[in-house]
Amino acid sequence: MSNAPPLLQVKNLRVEFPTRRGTLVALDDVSFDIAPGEVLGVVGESGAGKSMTGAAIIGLLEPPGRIARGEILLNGRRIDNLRYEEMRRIRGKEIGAIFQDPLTTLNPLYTVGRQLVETMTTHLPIGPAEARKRAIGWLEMVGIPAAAQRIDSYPHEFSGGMRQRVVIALALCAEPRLIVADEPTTALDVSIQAQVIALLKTLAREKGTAMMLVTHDMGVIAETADRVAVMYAGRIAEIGPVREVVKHANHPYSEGLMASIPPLDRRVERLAQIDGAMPRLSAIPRGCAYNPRCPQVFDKCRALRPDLINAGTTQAACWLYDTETARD
Amino acid sequence: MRKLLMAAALAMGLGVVLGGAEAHTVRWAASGDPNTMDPHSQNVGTVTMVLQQIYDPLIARDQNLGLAPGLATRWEQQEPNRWRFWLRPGVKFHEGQAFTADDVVFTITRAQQPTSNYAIYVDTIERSVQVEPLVVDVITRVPDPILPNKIASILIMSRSWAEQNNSTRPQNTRAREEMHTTRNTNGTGAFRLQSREPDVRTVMARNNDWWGWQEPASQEGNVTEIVYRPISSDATRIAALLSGEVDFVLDPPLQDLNRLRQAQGIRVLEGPEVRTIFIAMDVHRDELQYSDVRGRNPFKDLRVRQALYHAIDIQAIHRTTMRGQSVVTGTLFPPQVNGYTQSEDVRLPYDQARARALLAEAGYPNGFEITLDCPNNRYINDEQICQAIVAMWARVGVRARLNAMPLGPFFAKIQREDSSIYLLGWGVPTLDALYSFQSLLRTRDGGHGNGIWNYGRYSNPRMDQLIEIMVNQSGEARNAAIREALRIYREDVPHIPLHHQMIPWAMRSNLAIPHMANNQPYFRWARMN
Amino acid sequence: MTAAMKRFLDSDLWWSFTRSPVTVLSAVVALVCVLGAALAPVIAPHNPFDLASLNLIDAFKPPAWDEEGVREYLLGTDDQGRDVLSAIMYGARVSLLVGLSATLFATLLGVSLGLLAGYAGGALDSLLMRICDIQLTFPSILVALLVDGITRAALPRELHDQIALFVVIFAIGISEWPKFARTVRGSTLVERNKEYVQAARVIGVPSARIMVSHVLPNVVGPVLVVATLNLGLAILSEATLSFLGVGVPPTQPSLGTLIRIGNDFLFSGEWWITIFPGLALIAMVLSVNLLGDWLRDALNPKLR
Amino acid sequence: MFAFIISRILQAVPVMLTVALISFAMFAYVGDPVAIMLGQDFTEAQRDALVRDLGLDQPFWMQFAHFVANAVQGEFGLSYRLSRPVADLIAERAPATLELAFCAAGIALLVGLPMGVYTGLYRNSWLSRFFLTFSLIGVSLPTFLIGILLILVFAVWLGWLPSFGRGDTVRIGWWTTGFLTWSGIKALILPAITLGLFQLTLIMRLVRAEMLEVLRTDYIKFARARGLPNRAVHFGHALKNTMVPVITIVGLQLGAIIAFAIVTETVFQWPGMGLLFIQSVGAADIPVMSAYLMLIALVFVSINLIVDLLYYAVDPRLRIGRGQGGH
Repeated sequence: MSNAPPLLQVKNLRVEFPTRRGTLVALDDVSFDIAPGEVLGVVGESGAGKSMTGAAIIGLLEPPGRIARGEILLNGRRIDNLRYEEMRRIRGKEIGAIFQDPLTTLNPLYTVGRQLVETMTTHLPIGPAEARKRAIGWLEMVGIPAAAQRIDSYPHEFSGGMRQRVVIALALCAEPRLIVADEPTTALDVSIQAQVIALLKTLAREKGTAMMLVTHDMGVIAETADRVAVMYAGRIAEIGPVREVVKHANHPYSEGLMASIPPLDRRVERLAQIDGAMPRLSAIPRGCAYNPRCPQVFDKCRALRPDLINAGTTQAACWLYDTETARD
Repeated sequence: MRKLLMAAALAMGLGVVLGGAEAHTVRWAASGDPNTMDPHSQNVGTVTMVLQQIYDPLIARDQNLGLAPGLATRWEQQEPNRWRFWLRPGVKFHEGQAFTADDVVFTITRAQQPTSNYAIYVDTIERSVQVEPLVVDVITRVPDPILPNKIASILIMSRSWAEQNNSTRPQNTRAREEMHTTRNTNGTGAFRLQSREPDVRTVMARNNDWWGWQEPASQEGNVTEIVYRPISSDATRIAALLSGEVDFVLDPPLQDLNRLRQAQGIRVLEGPEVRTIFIAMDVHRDELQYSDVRGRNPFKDLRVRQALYHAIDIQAIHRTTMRGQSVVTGTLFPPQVNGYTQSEDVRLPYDQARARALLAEAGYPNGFEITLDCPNNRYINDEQICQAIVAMWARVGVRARLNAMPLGPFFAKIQREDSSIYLLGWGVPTLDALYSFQSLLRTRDGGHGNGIWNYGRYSNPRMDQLIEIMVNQSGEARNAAIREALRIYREDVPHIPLHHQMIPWAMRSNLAIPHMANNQPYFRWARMN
Repeated sequence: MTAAMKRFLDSDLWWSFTRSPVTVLSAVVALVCVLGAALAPVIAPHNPFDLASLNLIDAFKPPAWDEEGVREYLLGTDDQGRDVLSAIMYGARVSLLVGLSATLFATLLGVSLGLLAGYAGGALDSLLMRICDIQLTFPSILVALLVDGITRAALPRELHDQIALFVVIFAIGISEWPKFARTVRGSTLVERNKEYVQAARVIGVPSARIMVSHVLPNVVGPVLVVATLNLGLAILSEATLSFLGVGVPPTQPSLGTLIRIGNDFLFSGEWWITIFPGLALIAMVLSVNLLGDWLRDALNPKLR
Repeated sequence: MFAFIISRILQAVPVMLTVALISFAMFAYVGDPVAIMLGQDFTEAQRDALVRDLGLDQPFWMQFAHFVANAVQGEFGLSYRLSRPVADLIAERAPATLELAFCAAGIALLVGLPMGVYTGLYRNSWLSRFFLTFSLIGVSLPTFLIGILLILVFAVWLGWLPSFGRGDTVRIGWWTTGFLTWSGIKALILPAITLGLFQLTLIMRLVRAEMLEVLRTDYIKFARARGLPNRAVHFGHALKNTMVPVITIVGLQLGAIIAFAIVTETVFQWPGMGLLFIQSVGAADIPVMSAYLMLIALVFVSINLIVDLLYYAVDPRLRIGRGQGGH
C-alpha cells in the first residue's frame, strides 16, 4: 500500500430512499479510501449496498435515491454535490464505469467504433480521425482480433465475452484514474470470467488506474484486489488488506462469508453456511444489523450500532473489538 | 367532351364580352345529390332541381306555377283528342343543334319508354306528329284536358344528340346501367352543365344564348354560374350558410329557422309546397306482415284506420316537430292543386278515447304490434314525425316499431310492397288532382300510371270509376268526380293525412330568388347583388 | 374476509390509489356513471323508452336552471319530449353494456387463445400470432365497421335489428382480442419456463390444469390493465359506430346515438340535447382511461 | 435487401387474397347482384341470362379467380347507387382522402413526436403534465365530437374557416389537389386537425412510454456513465432506440388515419373515399364496399412493407438472418 494521498475518499456516506413507509436507508455511514492504482474489492450479498456505493460514486443514483449525508472526494475535490453538467465531465474522463451485463450495456444501434469515438471526442481534445485510430488501438488492447475490421461491427455481432472487452475499452478509453466495475464478470460464462478479470487487472496495472471492483465472487477478489471491503445491510462490516480478510476475517459476518468459499487446496465435507438471511432495508434490526444471525452476539450488539474499529490488521464494525467492551 | 368544353369556354367568353357583366356565382346546397343527369330517368326533386336549370319543357311555369310559354309559344286543344303546339323558332341546344318539332316527337316517345319514370305525364298520348318544322300535334287516346299541365314536366332533348350517344331511351337506374346521359346533358335551358362530380359538386354556367333572357321575368336575372354541392348533414349545411360558404340552402332544417332568421346577412323565404305528407297502409294482404296479428289484417278494418287517425295529435306535430312550418290537412293535396275542396279538408279529431274504443270495437282491445317504415332523409323532419306518431299510437295501445332508413332502401322496400305501414310525401307537379288520385289510389292493375305509388294496394271500384272520369272528361263532370273522390278519401281513410309541407328556403341576403311552391329554385330569375 | 380487506387496504395498490386525487376522482366519476347506468330503471326520473309517456308538449325544454326550464327535466328534453337526463342514464347503460361485453368477449377470446398459443407453441402459436399480426395492422374501428357492415348486409333487416346489439358487441370484441392474446402469450411464455410450471409438468399435472391454475393468476395483472384501457376504447368505438348510424339500433339509443340525434339541434340553440350526452361520454371514457393509466403504473412499479 | 423485399411482398399475397375472398363473398353472396340488377319484373329467361352474363353459374373458384383478375385490373363493376364504374368513383375520391390523411399524419407526427420526446425526458415538468392531461383528454374525446366542436367554434362562431368540403381544387392529370388554392388549404385545416388530434395524442403517449422504457436501459445508463452530454444521450442514443418500436406503431397509426377518415369525412362532408364508403354502406352499395375494402387492404399491406423496410434501415440487428426468409 502506498502512502500517497488517496485518489478517492468516501466519508460517512448515507444514501436514502424516501418511500411511502418512511425513508429507507440504503447506505449508512460508509467510509473508505482508494489510493491511486489500488484495487479495492467490495463484496457482500445482493442488496448489501455494493452497487449502490458504485452508483453514488459515479453520481448516477437511481431516483428517488439521494445522498443524505457524507462526502465523496476525488483527488481531494468534493464531487458528490456537483451539478449534473460538472459531474458529467468527470464521468468517463476521470471515473470510468463497467456494468454487469455486456449484452445490455452497449447501444445496439451504434457500431462499437462509433461508441468508442464519441466517448473519446467527448473527453479528449482529439478529432474523429484520431479517435478512430485510437479506438482500433483500444480494441486491440482488449484483445479483439482483427480490430480494424471489427470496429464497424454492431454489438450484436460480438459474443458476450467480446462485448465485455469492448465495454472495458469504453471504460478505459478516456484514460480515467478510477474505474468502478460493478460485477463485470457475473453475466459471463465461467470459462470467460477469468480471462476478463485478467484483462482488467493487467490493464489497470499498466495504466495505473485504480479500481473499485464490486462483486460477490470472493475468488475474483482474492485474485485481483489489494484491499477488500465487506458490506452488510448498507454498511461496511469489515475492510482491510485482502490477504488478511480472506485468511483471518475479524468480523463474524466476514468470517462466515469466507467460510462459505470452497477452498481450492483441500476437500471439505460441507461448506459452512450462515443461518438466516440478510434483513430487508425496511427491517434492519436495532444495534448491529448482523446481530440476529451472529453466533457471537451479546447484549450490546442488540442495543448499539458499532462503527469501524481497528481490529488488528483490518477494521471491523463489531463490538468484539471495542476495547471498552467487557466480554462476559 | 372536349368540344363541349371548348364551346362552353367560348360561350363564357362571349357572355362576358357581350353582357359586360361581372361574374355572379350562386353557391347552392341541399342534402341530396341527383343520381343521374338523364331527364326522364328519375322523377324526383333532387334530379329535377338541377335539370330544369339546363333543359326546357314545351310549357314552362311562371313564378306562381301557372303555365307559361316555354319551347312552345302557343298551344291549343284543336280537337278533344288533339293538342297542337307552335314551337319557338331559332332555339339551339347547348351543343349547337337547332331545336325542331322532331325533337319534341322524339322526347315524347322517349318519355314513354319502359325505363322512363315520367310515363304518367305522357300516358294518355297515343302519338305525336310533326306538322311543320315548328308545329307539333299530340294525339291522345282519350280527351286530355290537362295535357299542358303534364307536358310541362317533360324536358325536351335533342334527337340527334341522343341518337349519337346511344341514349334514345332513359337510363335504367334500376338495372344499374351507365350511359351517356348519366353524366352529360344537352339542353336548351338558361344554364349549361359545366362540370359534374357526383356527390361533390355540379357546376352550371349561364347560357347567354338562352331564348328567355329577354322575357320580363328573367331580365333581372344576373347569375352567371351555379355551383351545387350536396351537404347531407343538417348541421354542416347550416354552418356553411352561416359562415358564407354557400349562398343558398334549399332545405334548411326547421330547427334552425329561428336562428337563421335572426342571423345577420341571412334571409329565410317561406312558402307552401305542393306536397302532402301522409301515412299509407297495407290494406290488401290477408295477414299483415311485421305484426303480431295472425290470420287477419287489421288495416282492412276501417275502424282500425280511423283509430290510428284519431290517435294522432297533429297540432303537437305542427307546433313542435314542424315548428309551425306545416299546414295541417285532412285531405289528399293542398289548395294550389286543381280540384281542392275546402269542405273535404276536415280531419278526424284528435281523440285518444275514441281511438281506443274503435280498436276495441274492431277486436283489438289490447292493440297490436306493427312496424312503421319511414324515410329519414326525404321529407322535412320525416323521422321525427314518425317517432312522434309512434309515441302517440303507443298511448292508445298500438305498439309500433319504427324502422327509419335512408330514402334508397326505403323506396326499394315499399316498392317491393314489403311494408305494412309507411310514411310518404306526395308532390303534385301537374297541379291537378288526377295526378295524386291516379298514382296513389287507383287499383294497381298494370295500366299506364295506375296506382304506381299505391303500395298499400288500396282498391275501391268506385274510386277507380271516378278516376276514369277524371282521365276522360272535362268540365263539371270531372269536377264532380274529384269532389266525390275526395269525399271517399275522407270517409274511407285509405291514408292518414298529416300536413302539407311548408318549404322554407334560406339564403344570403344578397341573393334574391322567387320562392316556388314546387320546391324548385329557378336561377334564371335570381339576382345576386 | 376482514383479513383480506385489511390486506387490501394495506397493499401498495390501495396506497397508490389513495395517493392520487385524480385517480380517486375518476373512480368516483366512473362509479357514478356505472351506478347511474345500472340503476337507471330505478333512479331515472323518467323512462324514455315508455313511448306512451312521451308528450310532444314537453319537447325542447331547456335545462332546469334556464328561465324556460322545468324542474321536472333537470337537463331539459329532446325533440320528442324525452328527459335528457334519463336518456343519458339509459344511454350510458347501453354504452357501458356494449363496452363491457365487448371487452369481456375480447378478453375471454384473447386470453384463451393467448394461453393456448403461449403454452402450445409451435405451429399453432405461429398461426395465431400471424392472425394477430394481420388483424392488428387494421384499426379496430375499421374491423368493427366491416363486421357490422357484413352482418348488416347478410342478415335480413328484421333479424339484424333484433340482434344488432350483439352484432356491435361481437364486432368491437372481435376487433380487440389480439391485444389480449399478445399480452397473455408473452406472460405465458415467461411463466411456462419458470420452475414451478416445469415442476408441475414433471409431476404429471395435466397441461390444461397447469395453464389455468398456475399461469392464469400470473397474467391477471397485465390483462386487467389492457382490459381497462380497452374498455375506454370499446366505449368510444361503439359511440363512433352509433354516430355513423351503424351501431346499436335506434330503439336502444346509446350515448353515441344521442349525440348524433342532438347534433342536428346544436346550431339551433338546443345545445343541451347533444352537449350533455357528449359530456357524459367524455366523463365516462376519461375516468376509465385515467383508472387504466393508474392501474398500469401501479402494477408496473418500474414506471413510477 | 432485395430478397428481403421479395419475401415481404410474398407474405403480403395471402393477406390480400384473404381480403379478396371476403370482398368477393360480399359481392357474390351478400349483395345478391341478380336480384338487385333485375329489379322486380323479370322472367326466368332474363334471370338465367343475367346469371350467365355475370358468370354466376361457374364454380366458386372460377368466379373467385375471375373476381381477382378483375380486381387486379381495378375492375369492380358499376356502383349500384351511382351507376358509374367503381374504379372511377374511387379514383375521383382517393386524392381527397389521401391529401387529408397526409396532412393529418403530418400534424400527428410533427407535433406528437416532439411532445412525446419532451414528456419522456422531462417527466415532471409542468409542461409535461399539461401535455399528458391534454393527451388523455385527446384519447377520450371521440373524433366526431372534436369535429363538431371545431366547426362550432371556428366556422360558426368565429367564421374563420370553412366547415365542409374541399374548397377549390386544381386538377393535375387525374389527381385533384386542394393544396394549390387558398380556399383548398383553408378547407383542409379543420378536418386535418380533427383527424390528426387523436393520432397525435396516441403517438405522443407512445413515444413517451417508449422513451421512458429506453431511458431505463443499461446502455443509456452506460452512455451517461461514459460522460456523454445529455444532448447525445437523449437525441442520439435514446431517441434512435425509441424510434424502432415507434416506427411500427406510427405506421399502423397511419393506416388508422385512413380508417378514421370515414368519421372525419362524414362530419366535414369531405368528398373522399370514407364518405363514399359510408354512403355506400347506407345504400348497401356492395361493389363500392368491396372495392374500398380491397383498396384499404392494399394500403395497409403497403404501409406494413414500408414499415418493415424502415425497420430494416434503422435496426442493424435485423440485417442478419432476415434475408433468409423472415423470423
